[in-house]
Amino acid sequence: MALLDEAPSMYAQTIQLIQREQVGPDYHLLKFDCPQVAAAAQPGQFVHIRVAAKWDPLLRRPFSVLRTNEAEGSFQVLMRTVGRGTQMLAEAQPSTEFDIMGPLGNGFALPGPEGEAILVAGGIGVAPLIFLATVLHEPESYRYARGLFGARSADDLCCWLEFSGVCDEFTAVTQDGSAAEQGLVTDFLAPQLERGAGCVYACGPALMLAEVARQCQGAEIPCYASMEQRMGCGVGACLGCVIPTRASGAQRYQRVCKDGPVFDAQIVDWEAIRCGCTPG
Amino acid sequence: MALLDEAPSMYAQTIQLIQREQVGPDYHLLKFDCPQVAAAAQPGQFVHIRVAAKWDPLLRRPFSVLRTNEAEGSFQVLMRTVGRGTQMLAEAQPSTEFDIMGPLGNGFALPGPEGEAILVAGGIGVAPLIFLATVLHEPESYRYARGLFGARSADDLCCWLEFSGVCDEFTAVTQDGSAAEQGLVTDFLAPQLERGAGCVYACGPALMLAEVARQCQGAEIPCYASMEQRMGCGVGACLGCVIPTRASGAQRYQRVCKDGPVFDAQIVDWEAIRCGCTPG
Amino acid sequence: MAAPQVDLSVQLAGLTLANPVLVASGTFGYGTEYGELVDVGRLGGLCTKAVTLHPRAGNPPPRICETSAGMLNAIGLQNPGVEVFISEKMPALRELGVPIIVNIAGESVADYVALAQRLSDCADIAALELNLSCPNVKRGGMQFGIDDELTERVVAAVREVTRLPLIAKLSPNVTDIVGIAEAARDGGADALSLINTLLAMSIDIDRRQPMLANVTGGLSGPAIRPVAVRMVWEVTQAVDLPIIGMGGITSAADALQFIMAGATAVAVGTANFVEPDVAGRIINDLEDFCQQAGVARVADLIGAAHSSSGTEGLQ
Amino acid sequence: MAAPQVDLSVQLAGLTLANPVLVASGTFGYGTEYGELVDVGRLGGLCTKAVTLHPRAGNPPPRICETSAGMLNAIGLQNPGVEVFISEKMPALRELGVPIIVNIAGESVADYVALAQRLSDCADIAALELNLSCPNVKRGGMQFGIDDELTERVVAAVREVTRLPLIAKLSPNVTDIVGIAEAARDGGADALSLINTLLAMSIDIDRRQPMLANVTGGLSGPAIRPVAVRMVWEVTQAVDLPIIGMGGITSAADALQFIMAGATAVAVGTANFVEPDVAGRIINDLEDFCQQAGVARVADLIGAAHSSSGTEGLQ
Ligand SMILES: Cc1cc2nc3c(=O)[nH]c(=O)nc-3n(C[C@H](O)[C@H](O)[C@H](O)COP(=O)(O)OP(=O)(O)OC[C@H]3O[C@@H](n4cnc5c(N)ncnc54)[C@H](O)[C@@H]3O)c2cc1C
Ligand SMILES: Cc1cc2nc3c(=O)[nH]c(=O)nc-3n(C[C@H](O)[C@H](O)[C@H](O)COP(=O)(O)OP(=O)(O)OC[C@H]3O[C@@H](n4cnc5c(N)ncnc54)[C@H](O)[C@@H]3O)c2cc1C
Ligand SMILES: Cc1cc2nc3c(=O)[nH]c(=O)nc-3n(C[C@H](O)[C@H](O)[C@H](O)COP(=O)(O)O)c2cc1C
Ligand SMILES: Cc1cc2nc3c(=O)[nH]c(=O)nc-3n(C[C@H](O)[C@H](O)[C@H](O)COP(=O)(O)O)c2cc1C
Ligand code: FES
Ligand code: FES
Repeated sequence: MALLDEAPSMYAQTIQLIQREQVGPDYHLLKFDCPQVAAAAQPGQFVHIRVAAKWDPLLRRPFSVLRTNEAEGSFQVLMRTVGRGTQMLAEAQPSTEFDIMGPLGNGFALPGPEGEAILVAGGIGVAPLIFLATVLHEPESYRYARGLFGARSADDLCCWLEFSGVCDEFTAVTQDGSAAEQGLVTDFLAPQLERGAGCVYACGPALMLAEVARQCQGAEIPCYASMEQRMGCGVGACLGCVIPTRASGAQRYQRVCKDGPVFDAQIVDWEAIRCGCTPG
Repeated sequence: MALLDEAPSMYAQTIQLIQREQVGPDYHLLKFDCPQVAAAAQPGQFVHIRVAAKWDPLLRRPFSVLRTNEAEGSFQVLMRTVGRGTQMLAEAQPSTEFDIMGPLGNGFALPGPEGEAILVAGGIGVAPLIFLATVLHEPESYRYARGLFGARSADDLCCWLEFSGVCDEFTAVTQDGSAAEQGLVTDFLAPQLERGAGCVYACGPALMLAEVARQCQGAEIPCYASMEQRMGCGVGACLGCVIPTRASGAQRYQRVCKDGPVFDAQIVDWEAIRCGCTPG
Repeated sequence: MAAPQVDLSVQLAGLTLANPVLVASGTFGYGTEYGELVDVGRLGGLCTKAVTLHPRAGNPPPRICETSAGMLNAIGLQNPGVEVFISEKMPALRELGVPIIVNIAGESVADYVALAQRLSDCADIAALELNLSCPNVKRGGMQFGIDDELTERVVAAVREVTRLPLIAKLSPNVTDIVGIAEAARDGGADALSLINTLLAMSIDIDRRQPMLANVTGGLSGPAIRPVAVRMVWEVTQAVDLPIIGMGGITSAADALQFIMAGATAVAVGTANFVEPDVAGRIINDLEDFCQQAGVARVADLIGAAHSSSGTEGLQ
Repeated sequence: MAAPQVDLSVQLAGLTLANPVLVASGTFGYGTEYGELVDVGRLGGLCTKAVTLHPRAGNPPPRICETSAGMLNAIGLQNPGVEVFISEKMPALRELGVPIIVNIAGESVADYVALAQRLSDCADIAALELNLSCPNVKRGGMQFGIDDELTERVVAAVREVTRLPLIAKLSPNVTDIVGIAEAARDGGADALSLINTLLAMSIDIDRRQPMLANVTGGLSGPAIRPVAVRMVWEVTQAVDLPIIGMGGITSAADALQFIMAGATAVAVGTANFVEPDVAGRIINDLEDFCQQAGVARVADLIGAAHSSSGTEGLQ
């Protein structure tokens, strides 16, 4: 199996949506029946969902795994409605069947035994970090976790209770001050870094990630960022989902679906990303 | 209003499917809530239904009005599942909304007071003839009606009870003999024509219509045929749905949606149609 | 706060259009077929079905078929000829109160010239759209629009005989759309219509024969939109003529893609068959978009996507 | 009654393919990315992502976006270069047990020649597919495929240095696909691949800039199928070379359109992204179709839609 381009186990199958819960004006929790993904998914990995049985909309949509329930054989995603595909999912009735591929991508590298973990979430980027915090909260893989969650407004601080519940410390921030502290989540990162930490994990808008990476580099604390890009295949075949990196000095493009979605922030070419190569 | 290319009243609106009943392996009766069409539709007219709210499948699908219920403000169509659009309609849940345009087309010219009417239906072509027979059955527009209904097999003799119930005489025929008489419906037309009639109305496959037209011409009995063609606009604008005719000698193409779907069989160029210009 | 007034008007080939949304030739008949389903008076303009010098019966059926997010047509320019057009169609068109753009098609340069001459005598025609791009006829049609010398020649010949604004409608079935656009400009066109349909075909696998009696037909609808936007974008960069952009427009968002790519106006075609009042909806939504984006005049958005430059890549 | 055995094999450029269903270049990586999701061994053949002489970083992101029944891509030929391809990708490709068709792209005739020479030394390559049609690179790429002299020149030059079967992959972005196909034949191509993507673009109206960093990209998927079928049909009539048909294939019905239009084999591209095992499903369904239609050999269906002639029209 060494031939398979180090393919980890991934599945393609037709599964049922078993629960749909609206958890904010634009947010839904979707639960799917899928023992394989439930058993295999790691924090940071994603599933690639075909939103229509026919060829329109054409491409699959990627969503991070929010949590798994191995006993029940299910997994959940937290979804923000932004366009056509997410709209269709937001309206899907339980028992509707969907084709999924997953779990895909590399997932977060768990922190070493030393030091605390800082989890920085922006908006819908909270999804994979809730999964990560849940794992860090379990006795066998316990690490002290400090959560930071920023969003535009109270409406977008979605699932903050779930997030804070699995963090040892927790700070929430909104840009408009409609809930919790006012400001950008990155405004609240410096004091956390000053206290020291073993590792920072971040997921959210590209500009937020760039700022997190900058601060972590200054503080010399390792940082892992989960990146987004428009996707075709989801498995590394089409080269459609790349971001610019500079691993070992050389500039190149790496695939979010296969080499990521989690990248060591040090190798991401944040300058190029600031120029606008993230999905719109 | 004379400017409007003699447009009869037609409506475009979003209406609800209020009842869906499977009436054969491939057949469904669909009832829609739509007072306007219920009030305006004449036998032979059709509605043009957008099967998806989005642009896929792209084009609308035409269906004859099977019956109207003015009191209830509803109308029905009898639909045979053949491809993607009809499949979607066959699976639609009551209360689903559809965009429709209608009633469209010219409808059957009612027979003069003299003579009996013969109604020749082939397969799904029974739909507009049930509507016509219903009208001929009403006291104020009563004409003695003899119905002939042919289909491939018993399964396709769909709604034959509804049809026979509104005819004064009735003959059913299947090609495979799985029900009623065996043969082609046109095999049973000659004796009917010999008895004389005021007018023949036919709807069904093109080759059947051509044969009905041939026999009627021989018997010198007026014949009206309801034709099919793939449709774009449904209102006469795109010129996509034509059939070849030879009105007053000159060959030309006329629009099924606007100049038809009902044509005087004498002006249809059956030779050209036999060469294969009907939808597949 | 009352929403600020948005100016939807645009200038095109000497015409002032109340808004940039037209209906495309061949998809709206002669303006009356949709009856009361459409408030035609709201349209920015109406392009008629192609008119030829003599009546044409058109192609045998089947003439259309559906494809993925598109349709094929091979109507073959069925029309009653210019004389009947003037006597029987123009009176009703005139009443609509919107700019009438007459789409003309010929088999020879002489045909186009004769048509232009005849129509120049007819009142209330806002402009002529030269259909150099019909893929569905044996003679003329696309043959003009795929050759730059012929394009220039026919436009120049028509230019000599009419003062009506001339809009050259180009075929997308070419290697170099910019070259053809330049030829139309050099011939004296006042504006360009981009694009006509893509030459295409479909096969009925059960009957093992082409879906259309004409074998090939023109592909239109949402499927072709990205090709059309690209051509508008390319031509805008090279040729300083206003463009009517079309191909697969179904929404204000689609229309804005064309406008931001450089089109001054847009035309809605196939979508009319599915939603007769789609142009009216687009006009409303364009106004809303401008209001929300704080854009005072829709004309300010023409070519807006050209200003930002692409990201620099590696190597 | 046992269903009769259907012979799915086809002959193409001296190769015998177990069935006519390949996967298209650039949509199946180097054969291993889909892992166990696909039984690659069942494919009729596999076309690799384009290989160039030197490594290429490709275009900046965003590189793809969705359109109506289609997608745009501007990957820009990202690949590790021919040496790494041979040392790191070929070993795994070899193990798959299906004909491997290596897609090559150059910026000059010399590049194509050097690539062909280098790959001719490498065992287990079934054929070379000359990508004369990539719309997403500044130099080379489509520039070859839109010019018949260049097409003939590059094919002839490669022909001289290799005994591998040569498949010329043509660009649809041309006025006259038949002329280009004839040039490829005259240069010595053994087969043709039709079609690569249509040059297209999309605009992000909120950001007022192109959706792709490269501005334009190639349109693929169901949207382009009717254009592709038409080109296969036209070329079949004029050029006596086997054709690999592609463009928007998602089902056996789609594949059969290409085969009945004249293609000897077909390739599935974009659909792999949506349904990784789509080729396997198509192979099964092709077999079923033949069984039900009483067709003993799928090869008997090649060009089947050409036999019947179109209906005669009026006038
Ligand atoms: C690795 C990864 C994990 C993700 N996890 C989540 C999650 O847990 N919850 C969640 O709500 N969203 C998540 N997203 C974003 C989500 O995939 C998009 O919001 C979604 O694809 C939008 O689809 P649409 O049809 O509604 O939007 P449209 O704008 O109609 O989509 C058009 C196309 O653009 C792509 N696209 C649009 N926005 C994005 C985006 N932000 N990122 C990538 N592709 C995009 C779509 O996939 C589609 O191909 C994730 C994205 C990635 C790459
Ligand atoms: C005036 C008229 C009245 C009709 N009345 C009825 C009716 O009462 N009940 C009924 O079941 N069917 C009726 N039909 C046929 C019905 O319109 C088609 O069966 C239906 O459009 C098939 O759609 P589809 O998506 O399932 O098939 P697909 O094959 O997927 O359709 C593809 C395209 O071909 C067109 N098409 C396919 N078959 C036909 C056909 N036979 N006639 C016209 N267009 C076709 C479709 O509209 C669509 O544009 C009528 C057709 C016409 C023209
Ligand atoms: C049924 C039909 C008939 C058409 N007839 C003409 C015509 O007569 N003259 C012309 O210039 N274009 C004609 N066109 C092309 C359209 O005007 C338009 O350029 C093309 O369809 C692309 O726009 P769309 O995708 O919005 O339909 C026709 C298109 C269709 C679908
Ligand atoms: C993401 C992507 C990458 C592609 N890369 C190549 C390539 O490297 N070489 C090539 O010849 N064609 C390439 N193509 C074109 C496909 O091989 C195929 O010709 C085209 O996509 C049409 O088929 P489809 O509609 O089934 O995708 C690529 C297509 C896509 C979508
Ligand atoms: S989505 Fe295809 S390589 Fe990542
Ligand atoms: S469907 Fe458009 S003219 Fe009949």
